[in-house]
Amino acid sequence: MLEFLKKIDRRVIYLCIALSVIIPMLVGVEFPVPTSPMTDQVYEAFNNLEPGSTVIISADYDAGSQAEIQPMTLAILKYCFENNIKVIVLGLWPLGANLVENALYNDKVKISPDRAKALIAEGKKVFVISKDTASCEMTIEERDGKFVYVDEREEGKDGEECLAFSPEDSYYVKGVINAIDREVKPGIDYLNTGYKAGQVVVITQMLEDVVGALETDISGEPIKDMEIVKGLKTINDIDLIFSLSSGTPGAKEWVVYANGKKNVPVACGVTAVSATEFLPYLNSGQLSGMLAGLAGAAEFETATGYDQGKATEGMSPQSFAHLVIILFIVVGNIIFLLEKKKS
Amino acid sequence: MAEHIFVGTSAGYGFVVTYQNVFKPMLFDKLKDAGSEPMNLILIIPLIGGIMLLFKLSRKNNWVARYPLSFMVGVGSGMGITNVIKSDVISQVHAIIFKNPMWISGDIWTSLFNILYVVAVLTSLLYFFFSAEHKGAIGKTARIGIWFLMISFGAAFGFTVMARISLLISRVQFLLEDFLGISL
Amino acid sequence: MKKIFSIVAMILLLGVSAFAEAEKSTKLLETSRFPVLIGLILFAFVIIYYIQKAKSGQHIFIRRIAGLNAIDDALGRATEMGKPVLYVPGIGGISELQTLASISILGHIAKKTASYETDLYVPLRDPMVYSTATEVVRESYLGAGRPDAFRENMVEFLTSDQFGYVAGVDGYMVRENPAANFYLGSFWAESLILAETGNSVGSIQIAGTANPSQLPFFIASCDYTLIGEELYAAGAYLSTDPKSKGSLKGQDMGKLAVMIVIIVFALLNVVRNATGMESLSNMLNWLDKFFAMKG
Amino acid sequence: MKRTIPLIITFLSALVMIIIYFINPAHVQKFENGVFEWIRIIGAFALFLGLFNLLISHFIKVRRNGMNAVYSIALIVAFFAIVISGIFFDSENPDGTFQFMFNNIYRPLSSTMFSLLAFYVASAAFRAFRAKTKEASFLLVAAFIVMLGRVPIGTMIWGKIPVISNWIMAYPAAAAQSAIMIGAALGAISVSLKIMLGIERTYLGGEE
Repeated sequence: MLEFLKKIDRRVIYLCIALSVIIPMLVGVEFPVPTSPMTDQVYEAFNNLEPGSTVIISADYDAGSQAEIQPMTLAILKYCFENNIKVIVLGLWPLGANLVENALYNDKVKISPDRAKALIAEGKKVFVISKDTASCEMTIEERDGKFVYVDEREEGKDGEECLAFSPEDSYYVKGVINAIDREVKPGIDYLNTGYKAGQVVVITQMLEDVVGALETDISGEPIKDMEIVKGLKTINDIDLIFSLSSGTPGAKEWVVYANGKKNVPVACGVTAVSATEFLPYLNSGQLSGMLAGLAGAAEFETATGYDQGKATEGMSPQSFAHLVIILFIVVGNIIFLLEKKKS
Repeated sequence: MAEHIFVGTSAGYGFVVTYQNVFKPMLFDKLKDAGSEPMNLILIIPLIGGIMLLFKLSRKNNWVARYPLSFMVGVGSGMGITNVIKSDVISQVHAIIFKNPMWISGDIWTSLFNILYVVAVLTSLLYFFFSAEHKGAIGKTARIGIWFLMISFGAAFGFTVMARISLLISRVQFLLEDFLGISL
Repeated sequence: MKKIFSIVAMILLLGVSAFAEAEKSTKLLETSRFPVLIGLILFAFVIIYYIQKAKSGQHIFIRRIAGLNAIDDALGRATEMGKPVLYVPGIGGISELQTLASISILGHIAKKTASYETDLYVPLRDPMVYSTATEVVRESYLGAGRPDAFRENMVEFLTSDQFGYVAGVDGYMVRENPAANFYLGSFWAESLILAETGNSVGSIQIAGTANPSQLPFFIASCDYTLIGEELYAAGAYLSTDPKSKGSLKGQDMGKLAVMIVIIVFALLNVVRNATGMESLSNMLNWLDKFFAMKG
Repeated sequence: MKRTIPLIITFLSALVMIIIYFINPAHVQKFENGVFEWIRIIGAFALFLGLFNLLISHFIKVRRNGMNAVYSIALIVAFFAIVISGIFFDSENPDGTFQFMFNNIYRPLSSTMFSLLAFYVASAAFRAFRAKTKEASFLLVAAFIVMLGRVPIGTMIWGKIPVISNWIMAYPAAAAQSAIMIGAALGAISVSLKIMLGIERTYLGGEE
């Protein structure tokens, strides 16, 4: 038995991990996600903002960490726009601001069937992923009082109308902007200023002159006459800075330079890898909250009442994979102890 | 192939973005306005500095790049010194002493936990103290420090495992949903 | 040189204050930030003092890091087994402090492998680190009196691609089956892959990094791990440059000061909270406000 | 000359930045922002350095290597296509093709490599993560609690697991990290001081 366990092929281990992720997804196990104090702090920080407040979102990440950070981006944008909070985006990493732009206009945002019906009534495009047809990007339409979608891809079913809202299907819209009730106007409610070269210097320059440091929006237009920046001078006119951070420059620099020098509240969403490094800042209050990895994103989704979120969906495979890994460590150590006894 | 095209594209993109975001608004547009705003002419200095930086590519004359480089490094370290002292030393020590005091009357648990916090900080700092041998009382205290450090590394370990799995989950979500069109 | 520096500094100080004085409408100085000034002056003084002391040739005591014994043991084992030693100095650039510390440890290890006649292999990811490492290893072999044992291909540049590099090192481990693997320097996601492969071929593994996210993997899967600052200290301990010893000592004194401040004031705060003594309370409240630095 | 003047520049610019920190921003704001603007402009030139290196290395590959030259040519062509279209023709919107490639090539590519690490974690968990010493056992136990406490299944196994996990993060882990942070900060400050005083000058590179 011992010999057998010791010689397990690594491919068997790989398979176990793959299955622990795939099976819970296919079976659709769902867990309620309880929140943790760190996430509650973030939620409080957003919840305490008056409607009309301005938040800076600093997109300090790129595609390598989008798996953990992008769900946070979606949930935060959604919360801000639903609650009438103005959002100014900048990126200290070259591709970060693009990812936020994607979250707003392109990424899949899942919604509940009820929400889908409401959005169709508003005239927005809603897509369906259906269990029967194994293809996606099908738009739902209302025909003769019935919600239908047309399946054009599958062979033999060409152009066939299917009845939407069977309980097994799931629904999504493209971009946060389509998932909310309000109309979000660029330049008034939302401003993406794109990548800002200069790393820490961008932050220090923003302390006294936000508009001057940001200067242009993502397409190169000057921002100084836009409505969203009216009355905005120093960083103290910003109500909260949220850094979506996966390295340097990122949340650490915002804490050290923006909070350290001007006492502006800074909160962050970080990859789980770097989460422990920020614990001292949470303890001392230099950070007003932290979302740590996919679990942090899921907890924020729970806190804001968005239960179709991508992060929440990921929590059941995450749970099982953790169990499997713990099991591996335990078995490995039992073998180790038994062998030590033998010799 | 796709990767190479992408590297080329994103480098080009970086160039375009920097042009639109730094060179055009901060340099060229302002130099053009120099007629009405003579102070803008001063921007010729960083322009020259930037060009000097490019001498780094030259084997023979790369010392020219040292001038702008030393300016950047100097500003960076001068700025870093003060801000890091404030955020990572003084604010930390201040919070340990005043924000989470070791004795809060009526709240024995928080008091105990805060005492534990102070002990953990002190013993961990002692572990990284290299001017005295780890023998006797110092050695024993530093050993307690290493336990606290290990617990914190354990937490980091748990978090890192979580991060790796999250990435796998996102890949699987993509494969199942976007590629195979399976509703999850 | 120093005179020039100090004169210019004086002029500048005067200049800046005069410039600032021109607008009298608001206060000139950010008095709330003075604690930083105090900290900065004290710390700068300590650092410079110890560096000067080290430079003037006085002995600076730094304890021998336990990890160095582990390194020597591992080298001894490799010699007994007649198998090669693998040294990975991280994937950081030459300007990274961790890399520099690692290079000075590499010098120590190369001296030992030279005198033990054990085979050494150092794969590199950064071209700059590659040329420095080659020099260091060559000099160590020369210093140990075995320049004949040095071969150019002991130090090899693999590729600058992160995972490509790891694949190369992994391949070496599986082929050559080294007796001892050293991973000292700056590591990222590859730490786990290296440590696991090394473990599967049964090498003794000694690691050290200051990247907190990678430390846990090394601690759990290697035989000995230099944690964070221990890596720098080991580097300074072995280094011939007195400045690194001096500044390490200065940092130690900084740590000592922090510890004393925490102990004294945390205890005073307890006394205040327990007794409610008024004068003490006033003093601590003032300090609390002073060091909170909320302008 | 080649070394002394840069050292003086470093010293002075660092000193000015330190002095400015203690002066009310109302007085020095213009000056400070001027400095930051300079840094951003010079820093942007540093980007050229990287680009030149990239392009030159691929030009060399094209000249040397017949087989793989196609890749390098593709890289160079892609670079110039974006730059020319971005600056000269379509200066309003550099996205277009870029955004398409970003979403369909880069985002999937860069996620894949790291997601493979999950498999390594599992295999290392089985073969390498051993409680060899008391210290390593502390680490593994803390890791178990945090791994369970951060995901919903922890609550189901035992309601107290998340509580313990949060406690670990708020007290022992945060405290130890705080000590590491203080140590690292002192190290960083001493390096900055050494750079400022010209004791540490590796950043200058090269010989005299």
